[in-house]
Amino acid sequence: MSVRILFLGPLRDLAGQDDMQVEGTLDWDRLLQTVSPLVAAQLREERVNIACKGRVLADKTALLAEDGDEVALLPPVSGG
Amino acid sequence: MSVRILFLGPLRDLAGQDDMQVEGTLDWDRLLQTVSPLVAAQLREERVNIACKGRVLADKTALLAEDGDEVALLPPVSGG
Amino acid sequence: MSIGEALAAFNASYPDAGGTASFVGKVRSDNDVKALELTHYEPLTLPGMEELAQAASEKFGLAGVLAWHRVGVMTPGQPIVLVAAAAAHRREAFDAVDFLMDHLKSASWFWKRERRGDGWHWIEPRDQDRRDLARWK
Amino acid sequence: MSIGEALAAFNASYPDAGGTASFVGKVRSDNDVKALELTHYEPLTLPGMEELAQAASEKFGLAGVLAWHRVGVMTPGQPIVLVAAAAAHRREAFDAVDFLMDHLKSASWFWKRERRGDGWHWIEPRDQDRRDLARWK
Repeated sequence: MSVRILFLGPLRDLAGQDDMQVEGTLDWDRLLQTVSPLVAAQLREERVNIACKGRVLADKTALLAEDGDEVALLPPVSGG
Repeated sequence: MSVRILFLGPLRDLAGQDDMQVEGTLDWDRLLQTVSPLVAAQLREERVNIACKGRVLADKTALLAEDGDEVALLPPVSGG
Repeated sequence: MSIGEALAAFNASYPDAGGTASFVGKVRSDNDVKALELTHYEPLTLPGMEELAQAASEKFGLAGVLAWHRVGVMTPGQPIVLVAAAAAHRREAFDAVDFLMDHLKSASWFWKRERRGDGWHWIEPRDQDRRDLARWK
Repeated sequence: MSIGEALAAFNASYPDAGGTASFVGKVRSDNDVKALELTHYEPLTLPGMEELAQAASEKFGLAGVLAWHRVGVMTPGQPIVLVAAAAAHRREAFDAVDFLMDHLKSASWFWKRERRGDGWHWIEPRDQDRRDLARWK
């Protein structure tokens, strides 16, 4: 069991992968160090959201994911 | 051949008939004398239109129908 | 042809349009309505609808437009009117359907009456219908 | 189930509603677009659409609401999205479809990219889409 980080939409291209796994507790600072600098720069932008366990975080810097949790990195959306 | 006067929508109820035929030239004054007083009162209202030969008259008092023409009396519409 | 078939065929006719908006109006059963009768005057009604469709097409730059209106006696739940507009973007398609319906409701050659428990009653456009129509002038 | 069948079934489900408005959005072929890919994140996307449909239903007093959105790769002319709203009067049905589309376009969990002659390009909402969305706030 580990934390699964998912790269959605354009962040997938930027990360060069669909997802990655990290062991143990994942907080905001560790997330920024775990992903590539390009992705980290995107995460710092207000328009990029983070979901943990299927819920969008009101304050993404309060991220606290444990083993078994899924963390989704959500760039600006576009549908229809 | 005669002029056919058609009563549309609620004017049909007011006239008590779908249509009537009159011989010879039909102008505005003769129309008002030909139909019942109740229908004539409606015709004088601005919101009631008259069509002759499939065209709505811009000035209904300029009506001039000849034998063979169809005159339609058009109360306010409601569709959809 | 059913409404579903008509809309499917309409959609298929304009594959390059970005979107199709549509509206189906039906007889409602409120106010104890048992039946609705729509009458028309064909020499004016059909050319009027053709002009209306043409006006909508030009005003909103449509790829295609559909306007159907039934006449005769209909019962609650049955369709009365179907309009559809295909355009590059949704705004034009929405506005065209809105425009078409406003004009069919209160500026096309139809007369409507409904049968309630106490007999037939002629229906005139509501004030809201008149205000809706006035938006386009 | 095709779009025509879905709309026919939807209409039949709400016989007492006065009208049904709908919108079908399709892949356009302008800007040399060869294909469109829509991706989603199901744990958010599906609940988000359900909340959106519920919000529309309450806001506009709908009898029924339908919101479909495809994911995957689509080619020009193919449908992407279908929304429909059944209401007592046409205004509420129109506004609900408008509301649903504005939110699906720029406030739902979808990501869109298009393939042109020179490869894939991610698409963000247009300024017009953002202004449309802001109308509801």
